[in-house]
Amino acid sequence: MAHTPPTPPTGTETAATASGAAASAAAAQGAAEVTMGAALNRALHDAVAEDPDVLVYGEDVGPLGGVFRVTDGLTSTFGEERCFDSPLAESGIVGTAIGMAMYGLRPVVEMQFDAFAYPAFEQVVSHLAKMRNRTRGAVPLPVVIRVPYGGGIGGVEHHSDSSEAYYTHTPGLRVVTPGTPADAYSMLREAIACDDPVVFLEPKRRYWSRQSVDLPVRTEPMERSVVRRPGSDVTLIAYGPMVETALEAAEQAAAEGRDVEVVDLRQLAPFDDATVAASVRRTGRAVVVHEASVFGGYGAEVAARLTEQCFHYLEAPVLRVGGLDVPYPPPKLEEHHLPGVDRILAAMDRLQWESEWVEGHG
Amino acid sequence: MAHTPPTPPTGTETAATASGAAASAAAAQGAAEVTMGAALNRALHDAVAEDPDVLVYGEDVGPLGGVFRVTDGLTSTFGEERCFDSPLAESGIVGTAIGMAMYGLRPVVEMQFDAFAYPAFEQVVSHLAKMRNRTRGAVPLPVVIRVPYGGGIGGVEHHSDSSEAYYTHTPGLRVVTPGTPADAYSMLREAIACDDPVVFLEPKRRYWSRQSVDLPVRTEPMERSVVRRPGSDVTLIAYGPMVETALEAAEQAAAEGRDVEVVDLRQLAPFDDATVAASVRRTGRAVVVHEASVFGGYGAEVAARLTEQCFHYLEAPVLRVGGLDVPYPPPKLEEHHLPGVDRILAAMDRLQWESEWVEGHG
Amino acid sequence: MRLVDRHGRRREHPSFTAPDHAVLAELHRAMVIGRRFNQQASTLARQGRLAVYPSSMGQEAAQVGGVLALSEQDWLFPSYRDSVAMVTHGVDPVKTLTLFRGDWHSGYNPHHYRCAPQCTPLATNASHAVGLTYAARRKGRDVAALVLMGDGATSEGDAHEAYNFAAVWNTPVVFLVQNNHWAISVPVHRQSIAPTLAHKAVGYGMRGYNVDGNDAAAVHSVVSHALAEARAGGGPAIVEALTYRIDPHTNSDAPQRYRDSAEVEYWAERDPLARLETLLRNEQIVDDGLLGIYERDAERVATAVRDRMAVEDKLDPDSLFTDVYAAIPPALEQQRRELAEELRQV
Amino acid sequence: MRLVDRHGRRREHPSFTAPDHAVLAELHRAMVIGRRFNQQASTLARQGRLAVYPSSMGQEAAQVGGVLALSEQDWLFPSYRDSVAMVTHGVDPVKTLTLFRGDWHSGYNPHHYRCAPQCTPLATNASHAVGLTYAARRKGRDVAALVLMGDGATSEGDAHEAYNFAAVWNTPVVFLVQNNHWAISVPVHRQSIAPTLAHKAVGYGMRGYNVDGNDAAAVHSVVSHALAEARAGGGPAIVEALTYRIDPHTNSDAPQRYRDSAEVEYWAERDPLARLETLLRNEQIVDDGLLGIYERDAERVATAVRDRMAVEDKLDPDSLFTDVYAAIPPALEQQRRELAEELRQV
Ligand SMILES: Cc1ncc(C[n+]2csc(CCOP(=O)(O)OP(=O)(O)O)c2C)c(N)n1
Ligand SMILES: Cc1ncc(C[n+]2csc(CCOP(=O)(O)OP(=O)(O)O)c2C)c(N)n1
Ligand SMILES: [Mg+2]
Ligand SMILES: [Mg+2]
Repeated sequence: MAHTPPTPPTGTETAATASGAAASAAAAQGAAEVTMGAALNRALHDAVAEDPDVLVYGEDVGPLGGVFRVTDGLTSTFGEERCFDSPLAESGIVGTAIGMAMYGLRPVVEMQFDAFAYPAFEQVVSHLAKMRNRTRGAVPLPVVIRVPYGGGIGGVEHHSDSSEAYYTHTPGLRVVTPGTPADAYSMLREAIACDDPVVFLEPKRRYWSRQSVDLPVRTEPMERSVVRRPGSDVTLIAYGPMVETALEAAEQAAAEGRDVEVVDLRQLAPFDDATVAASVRRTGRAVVVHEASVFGGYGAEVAARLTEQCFHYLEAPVLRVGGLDVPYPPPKLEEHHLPGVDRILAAMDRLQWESEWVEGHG
Repeated sequence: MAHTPPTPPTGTETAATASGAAASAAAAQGAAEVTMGAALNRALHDAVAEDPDVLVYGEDVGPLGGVFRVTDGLTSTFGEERCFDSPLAESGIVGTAIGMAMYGLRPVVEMQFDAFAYPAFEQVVSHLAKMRNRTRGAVPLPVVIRVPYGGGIGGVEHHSDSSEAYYTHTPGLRVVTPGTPADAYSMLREAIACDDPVVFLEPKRRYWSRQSVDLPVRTEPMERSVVRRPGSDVTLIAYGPMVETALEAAEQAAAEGRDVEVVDLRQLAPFDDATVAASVRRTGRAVVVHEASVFGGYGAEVAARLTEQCFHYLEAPVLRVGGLDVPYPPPKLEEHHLPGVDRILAAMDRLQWESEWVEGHG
Repeated sequence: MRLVDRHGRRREHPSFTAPDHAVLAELHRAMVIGRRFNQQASTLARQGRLAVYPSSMGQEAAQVGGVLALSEQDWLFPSYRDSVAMVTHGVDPVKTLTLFRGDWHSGYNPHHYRCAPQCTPLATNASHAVGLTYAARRKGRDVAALVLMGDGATSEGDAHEAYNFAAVWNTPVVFLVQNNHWAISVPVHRQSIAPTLAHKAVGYGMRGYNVDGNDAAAVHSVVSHALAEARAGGGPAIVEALTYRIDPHTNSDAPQRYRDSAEVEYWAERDPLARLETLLRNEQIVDDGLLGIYERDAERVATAVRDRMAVEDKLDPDSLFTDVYAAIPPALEQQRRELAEELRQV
Repeated sequence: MRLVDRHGRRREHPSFTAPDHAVLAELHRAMVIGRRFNQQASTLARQGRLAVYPSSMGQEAAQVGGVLALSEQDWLFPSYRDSVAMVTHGVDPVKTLTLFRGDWHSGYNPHHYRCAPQCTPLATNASHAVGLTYAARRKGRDVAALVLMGDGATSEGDAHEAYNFAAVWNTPVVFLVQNNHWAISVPVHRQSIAPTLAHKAVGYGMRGYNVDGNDAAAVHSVVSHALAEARAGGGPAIVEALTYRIDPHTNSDAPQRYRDSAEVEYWAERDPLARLETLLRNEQIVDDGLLGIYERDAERVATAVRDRMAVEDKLDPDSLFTDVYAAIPPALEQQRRELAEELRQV
């Protein structure tokens, strides 16, 4: 019953190391096993090294290296000037990043946990997302806001929110989230190089997920969704922390004779319709999965637009699997909230494979 | 081209009177024409008069009576104790309201305009929505946050946001919005009496809409959606400012021989599935309309859940009509952003009335 | 702190001296233009040519005094109330009004004028100024910034965070708080019970100054001093300029609901233009001729604004789509096509 | 402000006197229990019986001194770091740990203990205290509140807004800032360059006090004074208690990355328990016998916590649904049924 997270849960922070300075070194010697945390760390190192305008700041990102160690080694390698701790105030952090970007820097700021980005909500929605448009393109804001997000690490209240729906509904922001270490590296580099503001959601429970990959690596452009696993019976749409879960579910379904295609959305907004719609037109069935509460969640947008675009290809409604419509539970109950393989398989089972029940249609 | 709002637009505030102390008097003499602003004003008067624990505060709600005059006359009638101006800080306003509610008061606070509620986002999401659950019911928070929302009044930037999607995705909050003066009165009374925190979205462009109604009035319970206009061909789902627009569209469609049912959602979260699903099962077609940007908007939830619940009754995908996926435009361009009758009619036309094009299905 | 009293007489101060004659004349000229601009814009609002106008009538000294203290390379971070400051700073007066006209959210290229977009969400641009000056220093440029904010705005959490970041990072920012006694209908004594708003500086380890905001010479002198200190590494500062909003909050406000006309009269007697004019005349720094020229300059600005505002700009709905992102994403491109289609059908 | 120096000697102060013997003894007893509780909880965290524990080792005087100054009817608004304060305030020690155990977000009925839920989002409960005391006054009850916050938390906009609301509304709240020198890995000199955090009070027209936070007598004396003033209508206050977090931020922190062990040693020599014990012994307020009883009381608390924590509470997943709203809405009721079904199938 008691949930065992990959590392000690972080009540009021400072979790175990997700990266470690060793990552860069290891990666240098050919395809090594790299964790997502290490890949992100390497991306920051490389971005700071390559572009003098890139700087990293926030709460505890300096000597500590971040509570997940994603910024590990930046201060010691590049100095205080390039990576440092700011006063503890998220609105101030985003506000100053906006000002820096107005003058040509490319700040990468960290919100320590998802719920602690909320104090900056006004800056994000009313300025960060709107400045370029407000000034007819004269003031782009190349700011990256890194947000470790989602649950599954046994964190106490406020440490496990999935806040993507708040950001994806805000025009002017790019919202991206990697599902693999390679994407973590590549997408973070791209986000930092991007002239739009990017909310970079890091699936914190996957900081310790490993992949064999040579860094630096460039994967598909972040605005493209990718098919992570081809399949013909049903399209399973996931992103961030759920990519791994979706792939597991697909494996298990395969064992039961169902051929599941898994699409990893990667950039949640703006949306890449082409990839996922093509998949659904092929399979005729779709399930979208995320950790966030289902009601008003990002999955609603995916389901609604796929239905608009693929209605006559659909054998069944696009189903959503997600968190319950309750506040994020305490550690010992989070397993009941988070969608797992079983819930995904159950949803796929509900996709009206026997189409005897078709009353009222046509 | 230049948009003429019902009153002088409020750049940086203080719009013309939406209510007026006269409202209460007028209503007392039998079914009078009442504006939505006056109905809200009367609801506040009656609530304050009836329950000594109710109090109203915020920015400019005192002697000025609010920039839309919705709190007009409260301070002069009931004294400073019951309606007063606080320091200018939205997070502090919501935070203190939480504290008051913890000790048995029923505060009704005003966020002057939608975008100016964002500074309070953390208090709303991380405390207001969660306190009852956090304390296993020991600390309910009967707080009402009144938010004049939406556009169409020629307001400059930050004065016309539709922020419902941010709140409806947050479990623990009730989110309601009236579409008529009678509902405005009744739902505000209900919201104030409710033991759950309520985000009460007031469609500011409808403050001046009139209805002949005797106040006080009790309409259907706020958690019920209502059919505002029966029809058999298609269900048009609207709320808040779009109810009037939807009814207009239905009238116009009727002239063209299409029988449109209009459902007014009223309480956006938690959702009343029964009413709207029953309507869609009857009509087989649905369009949901709101002012907010379509992407990740509340309409996505409505479309997704209706599709889940009524898939085999649907002749066409549930379509969404809403604002563009851009930051809210300046006054002179807002007409292009806001969904109007034409855009609704066009969407209804796309609902595959000739069902010759049905390839790939069944 | 006051250098010129309301009768136009000089006052001695132990640490501040009034600007020289040329600057005094320039302050007056800018106020004359600013006053005229306020009147013209209010008229345009009454005529419905502006959607809204928040006049700074009565606050011209605070705005002009602050802005003229800036150096060539410095940035201004104005709020909605600060058109006069912007015009003084060199922003095209018509572009200052773009926001209020409802044509676009901001009418100018901020880099061109070293002037951030006018800020509506209170206190939120203060941290932008901190970030911008931080970035400039990193790039080796000597750039300071002047943030304009109201008394009401100081209650917001964002003000606090910006003050603190500026102090801790030692960025050259001066926060000029125009305490005009009202935040719409809320009097300043409901915002704060501190002795002055300048006292807030203490909590950040900053310097705080309280100055007669209707004394352009004093404002100029204090802000110049604060800017000089700040750029020398002495840290940011809060300057509270005590002034008064003579006009309604905006043209659609109803001030009779919340304040006495006697209060307005009291402050009208302390008019910033009158007192500086008296001093300038008494000391023969300006004469009728020069004052006439100022008036004509002001009239020219007003006329140009009026004329240019008489022409409705053709606004292209397509501009809704072009600058949301660096490149228009495919889904938005589709909405763009759909709107173009809609418009063709009309 | 200090009344007992680190060697346990009394210090005179012009305006504050040390609490009487009974209170001094009680302060010590509470610290002994608090210290033991900190140790026990840290052990439980190491054993994996708690998901996390933020220890306040070294800060016992600040917490105990503050809480024991409260009257019967007053409320406490603690943060995650304030278990010792809560236990001293009377909250069941095991319920104090519910949050950290991961069983539920809060383990107790706030009304029962006049103690708000432990607050994690920094500085956000400060305004709750302002609202609560405001409401109590309206209801004719003499209720004051003590808000506990850290040095880091003072940088948040929410701290500013709460301070200001309290001052303007004149609500009886004392904001006790435990300046333990660190906000996780960030030293206080990166949070603020003000001479002290108590200086922040000036900007709100409040009283500010700086006190040796490792001197329980001084903390008690200052907080008592501030509470008395506040309830008499003299306004709220900020009390900064200078102390030090001896343990890591939480059990999963790595303090060697950001601070010197020499610093920890420096502060260990200023231990709050040792100094009060010396004074109590020297002045024969307590003897070995009484100290032994304190130790046994502390041990009894620790044992009870250990024993009760050894039993895994049976948590009912159904509780996820029951208190989200006053009544379970139909759509949520359906999710509830679905989860029950899922669990039946397992
Ligand atoms: C965050 C935020 N909350 C509320 C408002 C609405 N509002 C606009 S102006 C104003 C009063 C501002 O007063 P002050 O800061 O003194 O500036 P002044 O208007 O007097 O120049 C208010 C409440 C806003 N613009 N932003
Ligand atoms: C709004 C918010 N931002 C960030 C955090 C993450 N966080 C938790 S504790 C902490 C440091 C707090 O330091 P301080 O206020 O000094 O309290 P202490 O932990 O020293 O008792 C941080 C950054 C948080 N809990 N809330
Ligand atoms: Mg003002
Ligand atoms: Mg601390």
